[in-house]
Amino acid sequence: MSISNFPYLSLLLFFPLIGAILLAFIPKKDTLIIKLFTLVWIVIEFLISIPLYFYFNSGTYNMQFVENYSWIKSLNIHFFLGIDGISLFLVLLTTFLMIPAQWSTWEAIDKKVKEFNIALLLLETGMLGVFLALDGFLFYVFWEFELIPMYLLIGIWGGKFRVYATMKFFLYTFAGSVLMLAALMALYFIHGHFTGIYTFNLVELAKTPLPFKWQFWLFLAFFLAFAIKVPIWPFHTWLPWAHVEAPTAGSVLLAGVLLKMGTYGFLRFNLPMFPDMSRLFVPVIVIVGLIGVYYGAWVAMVQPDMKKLVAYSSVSHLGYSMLGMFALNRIGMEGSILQMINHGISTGALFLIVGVIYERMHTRLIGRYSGLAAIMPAYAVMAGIFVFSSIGLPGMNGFIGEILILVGVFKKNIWYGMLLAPAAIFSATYMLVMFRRVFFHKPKPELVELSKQGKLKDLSLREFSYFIPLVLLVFWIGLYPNAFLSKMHTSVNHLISQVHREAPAENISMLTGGKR
Amino acid sequence: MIGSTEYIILLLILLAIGTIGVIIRRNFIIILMSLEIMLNAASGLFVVGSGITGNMSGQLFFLFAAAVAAAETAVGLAIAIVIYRKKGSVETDKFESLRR
Amino acid sequence: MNSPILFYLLAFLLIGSSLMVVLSKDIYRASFWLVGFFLFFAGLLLTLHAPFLALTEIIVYSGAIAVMIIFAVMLTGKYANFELSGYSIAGVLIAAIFIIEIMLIIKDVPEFKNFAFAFASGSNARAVGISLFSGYLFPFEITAILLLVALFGAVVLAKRRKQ
Amino acid sequence: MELVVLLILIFPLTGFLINGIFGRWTKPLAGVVASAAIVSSFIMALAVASGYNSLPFDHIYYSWISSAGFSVPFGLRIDSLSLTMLLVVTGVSSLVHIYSIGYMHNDEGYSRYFAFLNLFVLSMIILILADNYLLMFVGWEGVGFCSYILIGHWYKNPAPPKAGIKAFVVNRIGDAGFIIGLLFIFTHFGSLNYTAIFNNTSTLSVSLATVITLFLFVGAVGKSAQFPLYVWLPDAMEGPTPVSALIHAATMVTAGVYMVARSHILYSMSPISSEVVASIGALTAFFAATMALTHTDLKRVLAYSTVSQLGYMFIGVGVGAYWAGIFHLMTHAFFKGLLFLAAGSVMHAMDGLLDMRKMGGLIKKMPHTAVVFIIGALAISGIPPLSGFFSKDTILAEALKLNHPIIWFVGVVTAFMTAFYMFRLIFLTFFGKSRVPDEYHPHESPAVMVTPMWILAALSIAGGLVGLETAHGIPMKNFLSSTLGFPPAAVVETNDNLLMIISVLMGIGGIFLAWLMYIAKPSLPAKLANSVKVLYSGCKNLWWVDQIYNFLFVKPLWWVSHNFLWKVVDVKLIDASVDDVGFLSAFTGKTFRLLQNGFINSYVTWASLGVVVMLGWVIYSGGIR
Repeated sequence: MSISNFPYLSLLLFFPLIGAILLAFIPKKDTLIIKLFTLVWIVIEFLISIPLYFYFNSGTYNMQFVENYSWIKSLNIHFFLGIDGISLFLVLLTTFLMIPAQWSTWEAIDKKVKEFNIALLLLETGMLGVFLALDGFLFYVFWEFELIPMYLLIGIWGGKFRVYATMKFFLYTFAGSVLMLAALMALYFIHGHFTGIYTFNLVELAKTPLPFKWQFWLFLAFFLAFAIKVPIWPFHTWLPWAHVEAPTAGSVLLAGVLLKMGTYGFLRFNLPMFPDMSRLFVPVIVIVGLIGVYYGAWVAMVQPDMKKLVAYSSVSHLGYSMLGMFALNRIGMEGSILQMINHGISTGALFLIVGVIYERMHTRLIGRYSGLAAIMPAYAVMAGIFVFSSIGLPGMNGFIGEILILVGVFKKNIWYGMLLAPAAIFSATYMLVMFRRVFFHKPKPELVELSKQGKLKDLSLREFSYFIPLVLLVFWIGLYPNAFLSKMHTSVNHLISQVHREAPAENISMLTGGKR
Repeated sequence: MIGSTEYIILLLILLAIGTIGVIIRRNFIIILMSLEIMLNAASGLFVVGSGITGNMSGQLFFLFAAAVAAAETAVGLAIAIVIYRKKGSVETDKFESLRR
Repeated sequence: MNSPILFYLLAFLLIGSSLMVVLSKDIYRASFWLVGFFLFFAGLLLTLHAPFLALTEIIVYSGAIAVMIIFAVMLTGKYANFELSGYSIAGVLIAAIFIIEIMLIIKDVPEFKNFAFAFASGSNARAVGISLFSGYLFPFEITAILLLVALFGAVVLAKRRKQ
Repeated sequence: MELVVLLILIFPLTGFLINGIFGRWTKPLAGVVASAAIVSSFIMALAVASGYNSLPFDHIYYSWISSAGFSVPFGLRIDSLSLTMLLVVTGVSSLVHIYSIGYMHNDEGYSRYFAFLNLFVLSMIILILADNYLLMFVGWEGVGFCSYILIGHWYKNPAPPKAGIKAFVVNRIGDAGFIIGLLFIFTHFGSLNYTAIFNNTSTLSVSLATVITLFLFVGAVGKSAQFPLYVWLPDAMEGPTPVSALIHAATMVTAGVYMVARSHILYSMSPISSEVVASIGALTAFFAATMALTHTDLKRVLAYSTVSQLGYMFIGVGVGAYWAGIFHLMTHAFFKGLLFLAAGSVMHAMDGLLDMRKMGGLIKKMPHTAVVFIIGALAISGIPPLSGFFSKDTILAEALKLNHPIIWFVGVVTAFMTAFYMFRLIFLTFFGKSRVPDEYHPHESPAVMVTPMWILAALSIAGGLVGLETAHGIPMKNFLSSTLGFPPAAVVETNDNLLMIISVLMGIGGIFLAWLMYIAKPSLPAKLANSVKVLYSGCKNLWWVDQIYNFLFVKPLWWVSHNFLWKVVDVKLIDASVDDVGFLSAFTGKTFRLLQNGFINSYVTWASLGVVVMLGWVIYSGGIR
């Protein structure tokens, strides 16, 4: 590639960090310059990430734009960056979602604006680091690094119970990632013991599957760490809290990107490195995933608080993504990755929608609203688009992901597919019921007189402008998904071939009693 | 003939008595005294040890222990005096400001 | 020198004096018993053929430490009190179990009937001096500093503030 | 040719975009723009129809989804079946659009209404012209979405949005079944394309075919409001009447019939599922007719009659006479659309009143609507020479010929009931003494509403001729069988004109009974009602189906998820256990803090306790040796 020797990814990675440092020099009080500077910086970051898409060679599955400098020689840890079909779109999603996230908080955040924006930029570096790092240790460093700004975002600028929520979020995820650290170390030594190469290099580690016994424990440890992050059903209770208390930008990024790290972790660690276990654990994960899908939908149906509703819908959507992933076939996998991107866009947008009225009315309770369509028609249309995109209306992005996952799961096992298909009914119910309660019926008297006082204005130009790119993306994926799918094919094929490898014969399969 | 076991048993009994002294008595000075007994018993064991192994370091250790005991008692008593001056008594249950 | 009678006598005296220190109502009497204890302990060291140590014991313990304690006793008022702390039952119990455990353990410790008192031949002081200044010179220096620090500490602590 | 076909799609799309985005500014013209879009699309359809001998036309415009092994192109296909549907859909919708200009005249959601009406027609056309099942599904859900929006058009009052959600969710239940059928097809055939599937059905076992067709039929039941999932159609009457006319009479609800007809090869391969289709059709026809007997709301009666007529179509398609089903679909689109538009004009005149008990003798005030209404009623009751007679009679004849006597009998009885409730409606609203409360002053609707009605009336009359027995077979039958294939030979020997006489008699009998009860002796219905008390109240309360569904499904699901799933499982079990872990560490911290109580004695006690315990452990583990 023409720009192969140019340290492209590290520029992409550290550009926000530089922004954060420069931001420190701007005086605290002129907030407009701070906001403007951050926005411009984020937009430049997005522009930097766009060539990634065009220069990406979808022919080969191995890593591209690779940068590999040795970092800690003694432990053979490298500063190893690279992307492939799987992480390409997650990186683009991150840089893309940062723009509406930051732009939506121009009015919302008034206290400590400078620190807020610095935290946002640090968060961006952390997130990008997780998706770009190909060295286990570096992955872990960025995995922890992005927790801190998120902790601050929720903790300082959050809602009433922010301290409880952020503490819970931080400790819960931290417990998972500590487990992951232990597993990483174990992996490092076991892999070294069996193959003589002591390395954290993910590509290297994925080459030789470990004996069965070790695979079991390592898979379990990584599974737990990522299950908390995804979140998979039993480990999800931190999500509604974190979302309810997070500021809009925090929610958008939390739902849009942070949750994808969990699923991405599965794609980088669990599936390629522990193939036998991934195949063995499919029924377990399918059951948990199905519970997650239905549980998320049903519980979302009864939530009084809009953000909690959308949070539980994320549990449901990511349950879909997990099912697609563990169908262990190419269609399901591509559906799962596309579902991650769709979820990032539609749920991120839904949080922006909730943010808009939260800014005006300072309440998220559905009961307090009614008949907004009459008062804010443009807002109602925008909300409608994203509600229907998250339901999976054909012609929009949600549908493509769902169909691919359904086909993948169905190919894997007819019964799983048949159990999954009716879930779309419930995902429609809770969204439409919320939509009706908030937007239809006569507006409440207090809303009417609020709009008379000019408090309930329709979408301002600023707000309108950060929704437009999201709407375009929703319809672009809906009508022409091949722009995204074509880039994934080779990487997904490689991953699938990795998952279906047999572990070396000498490991007597502990669990299946040697019935291999 | 007196073997090493009798010595060890004696010294350990003394150690036990010293411990009882520290635990039971409420008076800080008495605690210091019983502490001295314990220290003495312990260093005695060293001497017996050096007797068994024939290596001189045991006895030397007795000397060092003695020096440390002296230093420790000095500081202990200084504290006792300061507490007495502040609290008016040397009872251990009086000074429990650490509780809160 | 190490006839059994002497040993048992000293043992009895030692246990007696230490019990008196621990259980006496009056601090005064306790401090005197403590001095006695140190002296009997010096005797015990003699039976262990360690005359130099016995002398150091007399000088350091009964000479310096006991005197200090008596000073402290006088400074802190000498009313007699014999209250047991809240943990007395626990203390006695623990000591009893401790002693039983020693008995159980001690039976497998090898019996050294004839103490090979290698240094019984030459003078104990000489042997101590040689090894002190050859192998243990460094600890010796450190102990000196320790004593100095303790000295300053005690003085600074006990000095009467001017408020 | 490709461009022409694409234009059929592009016109409604542009209509939608213009009205949708620039709605506020194009308010007065919205109706005209929308109707122009649909009419031009109709003209394009005619252009395609003119060159119909070059059918079937199949063209792939771009590859929509091409994931590994699952490639779905955006391809359109026109053959005789989709051409008929296309003409019916675009024709009727253009008439409805023109009618709506008048009907929705001073509605403040004017441009939004026309935008989504155009989008609806677009999705319907996609559904019809799709050349693979997934694209059909796109149209399938798109139509559901538009019906949700259009039913909930007057979102200010509470009922329409609820009805909209009910429609969308019930459709979604059907769609779930449809998707599963679709997945079965894909896993077996490796592609969703019609031609690919229908060319190698030999590999398909009968049992798999039955499974596929049954699941697809679940989708059809959801969409075409058949027995278990019909509850949403009567509620859908909350929407504006032209919407009901277009969506809930002519186009959307017929999608299920079209789908079954389109996959006729699969259905003919599995006798069980066609039996299921026919019997569900018959059951729904009869059941819905009973509910229409006693209803007093003008539009609801028509809604139940639609459900019942759809039952007829499914009988036709179920017994194997696919062309008869489609033929009835076409004629039904004409006369039912007409009836709804007429009902709309009555409603428009009585500004929103629908209760028949407050009407009567309107013929004097609304002659056109009345006459047109009567024509529609005659057509639906199957009185020759109108279209209803031909299509319904053929279905019944085919049913009997293909040895489904019970279904034939149910069909005949339902025909009698249809005639009865239709003319009950006419006598109550248009004849007899006027019970109109004085504040209403009904007047004839404007020309822009009446003309489309007259056109539809003409079609209702002439529509049947296509099904007339001519020298070389029935033109409609030959035309459709190029795609649907000829129905199997008759199994049971019947003589056709006897059948004709029976069905005509049924029609006239129904009319006479209605005349007897509502004009001659108005007291008769009351007497009859309390003589068969239970049956009457059953019909009156629509057999409590809605209440049963609510009681069995909606309420428990809501209760379970609220009290159990959320409050108990989520909050108490999982969340609480996470907090307990936090509390645990806090608790242990608290207890050990108590140890630091400042007493030296306690410290030493604990320390020596430690020594004792360690010694004990040494002893326990075998002493020093």
